[in-house]
Amino acid sequence: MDGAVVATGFDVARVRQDFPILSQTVRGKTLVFLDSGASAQKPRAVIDTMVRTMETAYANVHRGAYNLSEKATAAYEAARAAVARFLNAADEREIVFTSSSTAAINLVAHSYGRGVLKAGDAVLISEMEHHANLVPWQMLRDAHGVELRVARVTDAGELDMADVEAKLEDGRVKLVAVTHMSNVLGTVTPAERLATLAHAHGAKLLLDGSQAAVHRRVDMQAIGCDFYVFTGHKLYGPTGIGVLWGRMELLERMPPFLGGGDMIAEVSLERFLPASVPAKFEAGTPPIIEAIGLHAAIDYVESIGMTAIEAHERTLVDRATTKLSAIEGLTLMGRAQDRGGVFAFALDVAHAHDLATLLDRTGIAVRSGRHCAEPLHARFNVESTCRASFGLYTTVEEIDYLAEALVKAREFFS
Amino acid sequence: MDGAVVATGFDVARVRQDFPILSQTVRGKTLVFLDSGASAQKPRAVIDTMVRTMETAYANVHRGAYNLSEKATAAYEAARAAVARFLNAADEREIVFTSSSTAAINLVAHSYGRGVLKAGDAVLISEMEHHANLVPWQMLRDAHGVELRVARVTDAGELDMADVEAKLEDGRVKLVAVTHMSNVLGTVTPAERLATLAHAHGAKLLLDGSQAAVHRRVDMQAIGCDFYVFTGHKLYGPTGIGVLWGRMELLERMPPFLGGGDMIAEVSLERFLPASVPAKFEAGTPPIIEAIGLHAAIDYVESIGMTAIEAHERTLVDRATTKLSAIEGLTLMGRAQDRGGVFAFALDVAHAHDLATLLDRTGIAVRSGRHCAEPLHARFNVESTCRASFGLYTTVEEIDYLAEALVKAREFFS
Amino acid sequence: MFDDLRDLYQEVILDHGRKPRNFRRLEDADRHARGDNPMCGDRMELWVKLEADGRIADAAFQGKGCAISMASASLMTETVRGKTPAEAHALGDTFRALAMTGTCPDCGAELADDMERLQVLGGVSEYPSRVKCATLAWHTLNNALDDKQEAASSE
Amino acid sequence: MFDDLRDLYQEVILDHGRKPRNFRRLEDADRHARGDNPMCGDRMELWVKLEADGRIADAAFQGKGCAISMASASLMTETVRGKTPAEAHALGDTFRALAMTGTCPDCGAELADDMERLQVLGGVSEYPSRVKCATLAWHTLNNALDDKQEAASSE
Ligand SMILES: Cc1ncc(COP(=O)(O)O)c(C=O)c1O
Ligand SMILES: Cc1ncc(COP(=O)(O)O)c(C=O)c1O
Repeated sequence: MDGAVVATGFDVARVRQDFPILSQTVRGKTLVFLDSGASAQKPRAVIDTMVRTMETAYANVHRGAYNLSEKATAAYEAARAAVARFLNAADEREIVFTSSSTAAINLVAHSYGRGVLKAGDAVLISEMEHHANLVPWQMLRDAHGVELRVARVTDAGELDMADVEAKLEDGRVKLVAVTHMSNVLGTVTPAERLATLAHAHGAKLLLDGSQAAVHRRVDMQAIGCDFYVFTGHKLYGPTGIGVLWGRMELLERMPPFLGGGDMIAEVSLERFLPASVPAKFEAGTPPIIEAIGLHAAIDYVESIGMTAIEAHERTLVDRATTKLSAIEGLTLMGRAQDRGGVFAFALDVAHAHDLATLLDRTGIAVRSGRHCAEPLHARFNVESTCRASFGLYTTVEEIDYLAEALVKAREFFS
Repeated sequence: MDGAVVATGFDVARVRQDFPILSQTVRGKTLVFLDSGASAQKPRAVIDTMVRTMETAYANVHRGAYNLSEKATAAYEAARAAVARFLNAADEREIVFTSSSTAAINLVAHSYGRGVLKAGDAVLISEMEHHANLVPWQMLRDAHGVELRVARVTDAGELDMADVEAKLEDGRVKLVAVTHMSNVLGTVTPAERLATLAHAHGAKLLLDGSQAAVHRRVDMQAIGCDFYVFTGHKLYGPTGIGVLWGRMELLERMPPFLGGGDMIAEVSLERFLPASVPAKFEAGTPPIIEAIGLHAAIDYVESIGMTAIEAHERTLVDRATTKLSAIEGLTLMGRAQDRGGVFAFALDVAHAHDLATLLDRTGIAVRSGRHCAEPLHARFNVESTCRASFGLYTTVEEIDYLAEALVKAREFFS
Repeated sequence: MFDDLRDLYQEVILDHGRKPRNFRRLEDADRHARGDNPMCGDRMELWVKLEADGRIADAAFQGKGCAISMASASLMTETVRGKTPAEAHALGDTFRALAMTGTCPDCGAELADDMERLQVLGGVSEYPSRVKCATLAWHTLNNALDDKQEAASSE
Repeated sequence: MFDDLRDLYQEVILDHGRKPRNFRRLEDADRHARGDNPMCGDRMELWVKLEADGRIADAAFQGKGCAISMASASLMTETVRGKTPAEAHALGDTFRALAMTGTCPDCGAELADDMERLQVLGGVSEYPSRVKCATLAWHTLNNALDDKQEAASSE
């Protein structure tokens, strides 16, 4: 199961050594971790940075006129700057730290949704959204009288752009909120085209980059969207940290979401005056250690290089497509042209949970169920699937091993 | 600055060895960390637990039918059980993990506030609230037409119980939300009496235990309140994790707050059905590593024993009261009977920020400003204060050193 | 590759999973309940017919889910026939203990025969995330016997 | 105990902090601005009177805050008198660089005299959280000269 130097010039064997957990065994078998799409493992650089912070430079941030707090504040704000560079944001202040992608989308749904959108306006999502980019808009619809429209997904698992356009036609859609990469189908959506289309119809565009930001270089200037969210734990960073990027002029127009310390400029018992962006959206003690850990994760990813990561992943995707397609009785969900390293599949003779348990016995960790995308499973008429998703430490050999195990599993259950 | 075995039988010197950061020097001086009220330092046990989790047992929780995810899920749920024991909650499911106290109070303000309270109902807070327990209620008032009442604080810095009672009189107050311990005055409020009083007038009681839970044993059965919140980073745990405890029957009646993965039982494009408590309130990937770290913090605190911690703190409070009261030109804010280790003060000849900078030069870390309690400073007619707050690693010698430094600082600025 | 998985997926389970017994609707049932583990997607409906003296005359179910949940429901419907509701509750408690711990210290002589049949599901205790698949049927039975309206769940 | 703090709190600063110069309202001011660092609570109001040719005839302020912010405003009002707005802006930029880095590489000969007087505040660079106290007055001056209505802030 050791990785080899693959054609891309990316030394996956060396990369694997950066991740302590990968040397674990599971019930006596080498761990083959194929659930990075749910949450990625953490490189030593991230772990060490968090430890160093807690051991040498920890205090609450902002307002502290003493050395440790100044150090912690500088590190926290350096993390913001690192995220801004990572996304190529125009201004660091456009980076708002939240606790997850879910929290970031809810922030927009509450603040932009209730504060800027009006009853009668519409929000357009798609059939392939993660629940995090579905339920907040259902709540907004129910609480605020905003219409919720859902763009179709084609049989190949791509966003139906003709349907998107048709649903934008009447100009009532004021916000398009879609995934940049499906966590089930692997589909990467055409971000730039979506931005152009949305803007042409008077709508803003929010992209859920929870998956995409891990697999691609994402550039706010190039894409031209208006909001972008991602989550730290899928990008090899800690849990408890997420990011909302928004255009300055939008963030400035939005009312605060959560109330508390640090988000106010002035407060009396009668009223409060919100602080400026981004403080306005960061109520209370932020995830300090986690933001600093995310900074280390971004540095780590960039030290390898997004281009190398993308190329490595293309190799994995090609191999997985070939190998999995060849397995009798296995149905792959989604076969988009532009896709990342996420494969959901069903086996004719076994329920997804039974299959996952079986694979676990061989050391392979895959997720089973509906992957927080129940409507998408309904769309494809599938009760549940197993999902293998890749990280930058995933090897071609692991994919071969998965394919082999699936063939054997089919024999086992037949 | 080394701690000695104090009268309580609590070996503070040994305790200090558990905190790697305490051996730091600041500009060549030994660190005297007196800002634990803003955020506490982390013992090695917490740091090691987080590292071990990331190195050996990390994966996303719930839904994962494979070994690592089962391990992570078990550890995450064990953290919930530990918090339930720590608070003596009747049922583990009453423990909701959030990202902070601030997030927990906002959850109640949104979900209970908009979902259960009606326009015309009133919420009663006090003049000594942290902004986290003020601004969310102002937002609720403005958005939902709930009246916001504010109970007075006496000149001694205690909650004016007669005023509380008067404001409950007409029966329109449906929720009392007050601090269990002031982060500025150190005042501990009479929790049991508040519960009895609130209930007698048909109101529920939320206690903001962000400070109190660190200094006292807090027992949900004994207090009889309805909601309790605290935050991990002040309890020697990681940032990014907070706790809401609520009575089962209330949590069950409350609508969800944030939408996303894991908080739904069923979802179609048309509608969603919330999951049961506590999943209903934990949308998205939770702060997994942080919850597990909080568990280690609770174990650590309990290994020392809340009784010993309380006794040690009483020694510190007595010493600080004596020493600080003796300093010419120094005004202490608050002199409540029942108080914890938080002291806010102003020096006649120096602005709080200048004083904090001066103290920093001697290695002493204190906070300066209004400590997220602007209305309280207005109430006491003070522009800003310095605040020294103690942790279980604070020593009597550190307090003496602070007093000495304050005397010298006064000379310096005079 | 999967040899050591035979402890969980014994032939009996695969067989009951593929061809569950008593997989039908009982039109003249006295009791009825639904079971639902939304997170894993296991779902079932259970019908029970009672004798005049309150004993279980017949039990049948329909539903969909993994092999474990189907096999467990199938074995349960076979095992509870002829039992009083109290006996069925007790058996369910013992089965849950088995599913969670893998051992059955409480298995007194009076439960020995039944538990022997159910023992094939004991391997599930090694797979914490799957325990709830095995116990859903028994939670559903409790709700049916207690005439509870809400759907049972073992999550 | 605080000997090495004399680099920050030099006697000049303590003196200006205690008795700020030009601490008054200018009734016939041509320009006016507010400065506000809400997080630290430093707050000031600044008035500027201009000559016919646009040079600064007089500058005065009122406000409250820490010694650093008061001393900086006091020193500023003394230093900018007689300067054109462009010169005042340039001086402010240089001062901000000094406050942030502690050094003043750009201090050309034409700024040398003024910067020498302001140099006493250079020690603030070692205290990142206090830099904004030192620069608030200069942000406020910019706003006054540019006739901006919103309150200036250096946070
Ligand atoms: C009394 C009190 N309430 C609430 C909070 C908010 O806690 P957090 O910032 O962790 O949300 C604090 C601390 O900042 C506090 O002292
Ligand atoms: C596409 C997508 N969106 C949103 C999320 C939610 O991320 P989080 O759970 O970290 O909030 C996920 C992952 O769970 C995802 O894959």
